[in-house]
Amino acid sequence: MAVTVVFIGKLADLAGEGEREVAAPLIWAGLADALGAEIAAAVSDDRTKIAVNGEVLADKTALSASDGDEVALLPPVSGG
Amino acid sequence: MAVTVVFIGKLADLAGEGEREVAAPLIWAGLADALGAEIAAAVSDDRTKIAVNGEVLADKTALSASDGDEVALLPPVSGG
Amino acid sequence: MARDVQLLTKGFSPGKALGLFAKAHPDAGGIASFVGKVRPDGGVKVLELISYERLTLPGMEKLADEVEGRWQLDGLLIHHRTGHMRPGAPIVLVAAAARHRRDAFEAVDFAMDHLKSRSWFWKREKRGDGWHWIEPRAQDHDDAKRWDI
Amino acid sequence: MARDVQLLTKGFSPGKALGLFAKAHPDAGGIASFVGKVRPDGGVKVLELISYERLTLPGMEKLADEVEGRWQLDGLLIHHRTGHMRPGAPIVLVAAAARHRRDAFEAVDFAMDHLKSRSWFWKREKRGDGWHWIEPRAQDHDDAKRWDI
Repeated sequence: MAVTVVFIGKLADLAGEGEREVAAPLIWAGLADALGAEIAAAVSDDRTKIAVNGEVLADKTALSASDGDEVALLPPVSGG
Repeated sequence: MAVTVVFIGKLADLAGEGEREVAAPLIWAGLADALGAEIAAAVSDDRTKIAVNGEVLADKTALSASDGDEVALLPPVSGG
Repeated sequence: MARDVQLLTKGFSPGKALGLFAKAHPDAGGIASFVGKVRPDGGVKVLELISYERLTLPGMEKLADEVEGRWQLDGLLIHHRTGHMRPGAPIVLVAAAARHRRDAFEAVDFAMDHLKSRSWFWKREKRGDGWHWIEPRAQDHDDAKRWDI
Repeated sequence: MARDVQLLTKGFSPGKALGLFAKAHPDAGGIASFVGKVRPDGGVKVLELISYERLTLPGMEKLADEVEGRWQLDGLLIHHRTGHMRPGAPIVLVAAAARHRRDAFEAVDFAMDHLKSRSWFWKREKRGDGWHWIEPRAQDHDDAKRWDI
């Protein structure tokens, strides 16, 4: 019963790893519990986006991931 | 005592050759005598330019070519 | 329209890719292209481009859709590196084949502006004092805004 | 700035020339380029481009001067054919290497607009019914006017 959280860029530095399994379900209000206060704060940054299974959420506070979902935490893009 | 006249593009078709030697000096008023009325008329076209030794004349009616000069008659460019 | 969109994990030769692209489009009147490389200034030793599988390539395909919709092209190529690159290494090649010059130019220009500031890449540079995360230059954002109608 | 301006009387390979240009400018962040070819439409069998020795190449050099003056470049290449060409054959290659993308793009765009309507070339096409003299398209004139400040 797990959600895979993928950390990208700076957030991977912060997490100390590229991805982590956390208990499902995962919702916005549960981010700090699941990932720690530091990462939750970074994800709260206006420019940080969240994608669930490759779909970027228009409103990231509507996050609601279930078992088997992949949640990616996306810092501002750098461009190619 | 000759001026070399170079015909470019359409004007070479009209002249039936790429260049011709004519008696020096060659001035604007003498073009019809030197090259024929048809070519002189084509050179009168606003868009036709004249270069003397590779310098395009700002005012082609100021043409004044001496022995050894090369006079080029230039139709509108087509672009590359 | 023939489209060739690739996310590359290894070094590539833009000259070779361009040559093949030109051969694939013998009827196009013109081909505009841009090659972007890792700039050797600022003491950069290594550049790392990070992609996210579920967004980066799909995003490049969406970009190609938009380019196709905006300009009349015979062919479009977008090759973009991910991974570690040394100074001088090619990062990106965009090429557009078109009947009319302006279409080819604008398509490449637009695609590059998009790739430089709005595509799903994250970038860091290794300098003498370690790794540094990079954000787009303000200029890159301004370049991309030119196309927002 | 390294400059390579040539008026070519024989066929050439734009891919090869671009590859050499890229090698000659390893430090440039980007290279923009455009290749123009003889379009195979309209029943054209042969295209002839006529140059005038005393004006055409000097005019291309002047164009390169202007490009260098307007944009910050590491290198500029302008190769242009003259003579008889078949459909599909390359006519012109322009490439600019620059630290910043926008400089490279605009330099190539400007040089092409200039070459297409204001350079010293005369052009005719051989079709089924013989030779026809060609003038620039109105679009080419408009393109060039964009740069007149």
